[in-house]
Amino acid sequence: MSDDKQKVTSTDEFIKGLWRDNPVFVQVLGMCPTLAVSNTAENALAMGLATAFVLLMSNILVSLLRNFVPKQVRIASYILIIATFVTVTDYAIQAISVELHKSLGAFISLIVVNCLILSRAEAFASKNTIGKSILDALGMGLGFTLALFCLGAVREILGNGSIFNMPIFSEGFQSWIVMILPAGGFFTLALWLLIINALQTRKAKS
Amino acid sequence: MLKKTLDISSSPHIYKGRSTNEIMKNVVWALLPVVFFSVYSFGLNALLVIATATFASVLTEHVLCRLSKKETTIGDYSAVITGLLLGLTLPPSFPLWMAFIGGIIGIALGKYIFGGLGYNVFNPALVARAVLQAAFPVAITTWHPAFLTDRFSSIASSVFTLPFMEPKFDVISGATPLSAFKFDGVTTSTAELAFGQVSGSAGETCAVIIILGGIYLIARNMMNWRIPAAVLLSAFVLSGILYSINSELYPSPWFMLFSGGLMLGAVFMATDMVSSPITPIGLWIYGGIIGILTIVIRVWGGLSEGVMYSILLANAISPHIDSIIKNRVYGTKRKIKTA
Amino acid sequence: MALFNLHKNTFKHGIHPPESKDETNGLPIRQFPFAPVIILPMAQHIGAPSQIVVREGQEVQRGQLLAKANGYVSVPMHAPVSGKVRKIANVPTISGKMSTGIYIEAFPFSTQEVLEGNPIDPDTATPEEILQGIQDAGIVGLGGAAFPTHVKLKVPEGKTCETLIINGVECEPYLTTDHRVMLEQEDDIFTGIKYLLKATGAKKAIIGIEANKQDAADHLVQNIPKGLPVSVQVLPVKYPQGAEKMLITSILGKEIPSGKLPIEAGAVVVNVATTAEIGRLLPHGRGIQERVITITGPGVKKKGNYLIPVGTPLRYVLEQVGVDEDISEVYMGGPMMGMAVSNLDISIVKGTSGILVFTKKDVNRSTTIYPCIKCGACVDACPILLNPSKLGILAKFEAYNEMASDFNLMDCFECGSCTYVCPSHIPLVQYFRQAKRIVRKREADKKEKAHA
Amino acid sequence: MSEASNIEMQNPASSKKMLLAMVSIGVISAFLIVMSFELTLPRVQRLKAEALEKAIFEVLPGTVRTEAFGVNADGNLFEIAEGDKPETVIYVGYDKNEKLVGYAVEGAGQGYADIIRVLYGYDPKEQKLIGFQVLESKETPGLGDKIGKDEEFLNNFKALDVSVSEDGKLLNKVITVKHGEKQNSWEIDGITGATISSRAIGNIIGTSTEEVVPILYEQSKNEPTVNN
Amino acid sequence: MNTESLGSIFLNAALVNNFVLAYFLGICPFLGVSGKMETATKMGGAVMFVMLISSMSAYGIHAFLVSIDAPFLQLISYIVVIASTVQLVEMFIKKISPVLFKSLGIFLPLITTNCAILGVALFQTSKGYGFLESVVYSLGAGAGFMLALVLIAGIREQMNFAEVPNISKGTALTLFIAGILSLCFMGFAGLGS
Repeated sequence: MSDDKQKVTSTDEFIKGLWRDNPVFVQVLGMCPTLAVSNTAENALAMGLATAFVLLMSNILVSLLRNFVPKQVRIASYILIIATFVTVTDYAIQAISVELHKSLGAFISLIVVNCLILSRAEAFASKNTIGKSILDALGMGLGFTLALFCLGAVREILGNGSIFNMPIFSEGFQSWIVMILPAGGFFTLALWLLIINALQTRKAKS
Repeated sequence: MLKKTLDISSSPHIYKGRSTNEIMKNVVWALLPVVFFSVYSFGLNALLVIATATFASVLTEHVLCRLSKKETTIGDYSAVITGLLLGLTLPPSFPLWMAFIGGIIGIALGKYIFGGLGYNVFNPALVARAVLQAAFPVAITTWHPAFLTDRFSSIASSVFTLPFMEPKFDVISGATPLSAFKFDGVTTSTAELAFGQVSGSAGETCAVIIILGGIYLIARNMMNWRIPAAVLLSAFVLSGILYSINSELYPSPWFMLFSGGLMLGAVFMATDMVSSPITPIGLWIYGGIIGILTIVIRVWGGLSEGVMYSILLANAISPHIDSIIKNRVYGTKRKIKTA
Repeated sequence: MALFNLHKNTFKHGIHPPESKDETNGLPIRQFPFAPVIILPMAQHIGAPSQIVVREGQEVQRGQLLAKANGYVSVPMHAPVSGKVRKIANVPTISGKMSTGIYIEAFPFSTQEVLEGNPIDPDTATPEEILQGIQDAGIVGLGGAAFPTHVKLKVPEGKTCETLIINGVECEPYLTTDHRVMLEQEDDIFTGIKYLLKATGAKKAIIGIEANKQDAADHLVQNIPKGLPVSVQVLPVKYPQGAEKMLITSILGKEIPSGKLPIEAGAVVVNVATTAEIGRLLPHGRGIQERVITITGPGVKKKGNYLIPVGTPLRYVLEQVGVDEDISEVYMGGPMMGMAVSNLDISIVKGTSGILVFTKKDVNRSTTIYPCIKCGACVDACPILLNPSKLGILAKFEAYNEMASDFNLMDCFECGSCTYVCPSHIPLVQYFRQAKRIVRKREADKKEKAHA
Repeated sequence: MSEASNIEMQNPASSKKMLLAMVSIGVISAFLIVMSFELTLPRVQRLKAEALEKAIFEVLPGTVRTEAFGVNADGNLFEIAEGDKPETVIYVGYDKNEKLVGYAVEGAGQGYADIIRVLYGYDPKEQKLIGFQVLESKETPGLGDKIGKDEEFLNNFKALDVSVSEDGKLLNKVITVKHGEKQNSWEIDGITGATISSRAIGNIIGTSTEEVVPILYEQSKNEPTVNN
Repeated sequence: MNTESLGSIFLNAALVNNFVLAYFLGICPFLGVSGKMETATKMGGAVMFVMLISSMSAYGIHAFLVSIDAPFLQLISYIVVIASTVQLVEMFIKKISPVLFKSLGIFLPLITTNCAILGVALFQTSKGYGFLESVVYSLGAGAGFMLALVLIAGIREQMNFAEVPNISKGTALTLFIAGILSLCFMGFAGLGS
């Protein structure tokens, strides 16, 4: 991964998560929430931002404490830190909107086991300064949000004929219910991967 | 003087002279009577739906071959079979645009991504139908009544629904024998079922014609008789046991055999060679799974029909069957592979 | 009863290719003329090539020893014709490799009398003497394998041979050599059996014959000499019943464990033509100089069963029988396991049981190979119950080790049944042949490494 | 903190530093969690209560104030004390004149995909159900989830007969029938294509009303005692 | 309020609402270790086992948290307990059966971040299951996880020997197969009622 490369500019730290090392499309991390709550654009966005928030906060804390925490207990302490911020987020979302909390369900709690966060904590924040860690978290978090939104938008548009609950087709549109079903989640992500694969092959050729 | 150069080839030098192409072609022949009956009972609607699904499949196959810069494989008839089978499993008044999408999905998702003919894990037609079922559950469960008097002169308005629009169904549907039984406890006589006097998917209604097609293929040794035998036998036995336990609650085994898509599935879909196991014992197990799952889903599940899901699940299990059930190789002890 | 037997007296699976034997099975064996030059490769059998004992320019008499056996798994070579050794040089063989060989210019007006050696009396000779005699006569399996017969007959210590099986199955389509031999050389066959029983210590001999040669079976049954423990068993027609393993299963109902020899089932299998040759040569101490070959196929004008001197060039043979203009393929052996000939300059060898000539329109091979659709036809055909479909797919992806370890590749004896039935026209046998070669090479390399 | 000690137990070889690190992280965590919990709690509770009230107002039109009661084993309502979690909760709705509008009852049962939770409003004077709402369901979108959206289906619950007989039992159990075949006022007209889900609703309401409605009917006769 | 029978809890968790194919839980191991049949079975077994243990512990923790009225500690204590159970199980197996440890060992740490495990704990709590129900629920979820993993592993093994087009190679194909399997499992809908 690019983490090991020397002299990476700070914009690079930020940009890489958005596209080149996109956590979902390229690293295939954090699949569970990606698929589970991307049935509407709104859910996807909320989930993405919640994850990004937890990622940011835990990256900050992990980076701050990186010289303080002994190696043997580092994973345990990361999990502890992440779980804390997830709980905080959980309550925050509940306080914002009960409806949203209901539709995201247990998947907010499950951010804890999102491999993306743990892997950033372990692979990046624990080795880098707080500034870099913040940039990394922002990039990865936004990349994750972007990917989720890509999925959620497609699924909502086809599956419900709307985007952010606003109908975008004329009356009588036949929604493709499969898209908001679990199978649709798998298919949509697979299709995005196909597109990215195709783009990359074309790039490699030229 | 004898010429100097000879062609060389590796043994054997003689061949049975049968081709995959020919087998596929014969499956199409065997399907044609089913198509004819479907058109006869459901009229122009069925004809349009089946033709659209077939056209879409063949077109997709051709386009995908072109895109991947290969020679087109539409000549091997497998896309035709996929399209026909898909069309036959759709309700006769199904909107054409949905049937068209089904054809695309069947070939693209059911076959192409796996590497084309020979590598598809699932029966492509059923993959397409499963996606359609999940995508358009209302349209795909709205059944058109059979033998309407104007079936050759008029076309249901739902058939020509504009693409991406929700269809409006003009006739309140005729229930299939299975849904009639499941939700209203009404049974249909076996004779009516066998001769297709009921409503249902375009090609599933007339059991007799399907069986005849199957017998033709089996007689020409182009289909493995064990699969339909195992499917029908296991379904019959399980539903027979249930019937003997409580004949009020459970329908007769004959009803189970002849209703819904079981016959069409057992004869034409479960027998898809690519997605079924290869050893005789494996085939019996595979067929048994389909038969039993079908009855389980019909009796205890939320759906009135389970053939499609049973076959797809059995397709998913079939690689395992093949890796566990192997022929005992000559001169060796049977290997029990504990996977 | 016949029907009952049909089901019992055979092996599992197998195929039924068209027999195509009608055109030649009624034609008696005829002597073939001597070619002006006979070319005799030294590598005609499995094992070490024979070691030449004559020099260029030397005159030889028919039946004279030309080359001696080079070790245990090897046989000597005798002059098929009286003539002069023109040169000793490399000669082409069917596999495409060159082998040392002897060119003999035949004396056109010689009587071609055959030289006699030390006769071996079947009644007094010891088993060892008989085996030695068989080796000295240069006898190899005439069914096609060309494996030195004396090696095969040697019963390993600790094993006993209960049954001697005489293979008169001739399951390959087109070939009628064994058929004619059984009809015309019954005395030689029975004499041969006498030698073989003695050599192997078997209590009885069973001649296995497929039902399409009922006349041969009847003929043999009528002529069994008194006191000779021989019986004839008629088997249903099925390819590849002539393979040792299949024949033993058909006759004895036993299977040979994978990788083992027929002796595991207490049996030794000898081809009927080989048996006849033993019975003809040993009483006179002669060496093998000629053999019966079926020359047939759609491209041949004078089809028939001919007694042809070993070493006769193929081109000469075809010129004598006359072939169509547009011949495209010539096979040595049967159509199922025989090899295609690339070069007409090769010669007839001891293992040649037939010569098939196909014209362009007879070769019904399809050029399009479809993907495997797992129809299972090959699985139902494979006589050793392999899964050629899976093996074929694995071969395509070069998973050779997996083929050998999980799917019994090495048990395949390349009978070609799978390829024959495959509707997708996948050249399965070719794949397997190659895979076997690679696996063997890998094994050998591994051994070498272990030794080093 | 229990977590900290838990981790510590598995690492018997851990030094003081590890312990210190874990404990301090634990303390930070505890602080953050408790703080956010305390901060959000009032708002969360208010939002939840509002959501529930909204639902109750919907199934009991005209209600402005509700009270929650539990049902005990004898079939009597009792006030829910702090920390009590009765099996069945009944919400009593009053209008602006403090007169009883009806009872809102929660029911639940297996649907097509998962458990469906519903709330229905019962009017004891009319002996009818007068409102219905799906609180929670995972029914198939576009199909099974019509139970919460389909106008025609929801109309069933505007006046669904749940009359109680002389002997204190429901006269007719509520049941879902096939679409278009509703004949009696206690039948629910099903949804085509969502047969299972609409039947599940019939079952949930049927079972729940059978149990609760007779009790509530009795209670409503001596309403003043309830309204304390 | 919960009237589900144990059998229907099991069926629902295993088939109808399969953790992988309907709830998207445990997708990471599902994608990661489903390439080979052998590893898939082992992973499945390990997950089933840990699921059962952590479900039981979660039941206990929940009861305890309710009694001390600290619901806000739920998530953090669940995850800590699961992480430590995994460690304990690892050490335990190492002592009891080195052979088993050798084959399962590498999977155990991975399980900590398997959302299916935490999912079982969270769902059983939110569904208000009792002890026995929780155990059955976790067994069902584990069996369902195993089933999905094994099914896809068999298919992926077969796909090693297929002419998969370049663009669908890798994760995309696995996801497509998962999608089709997810459709297949829709056939089970209603079985648990």
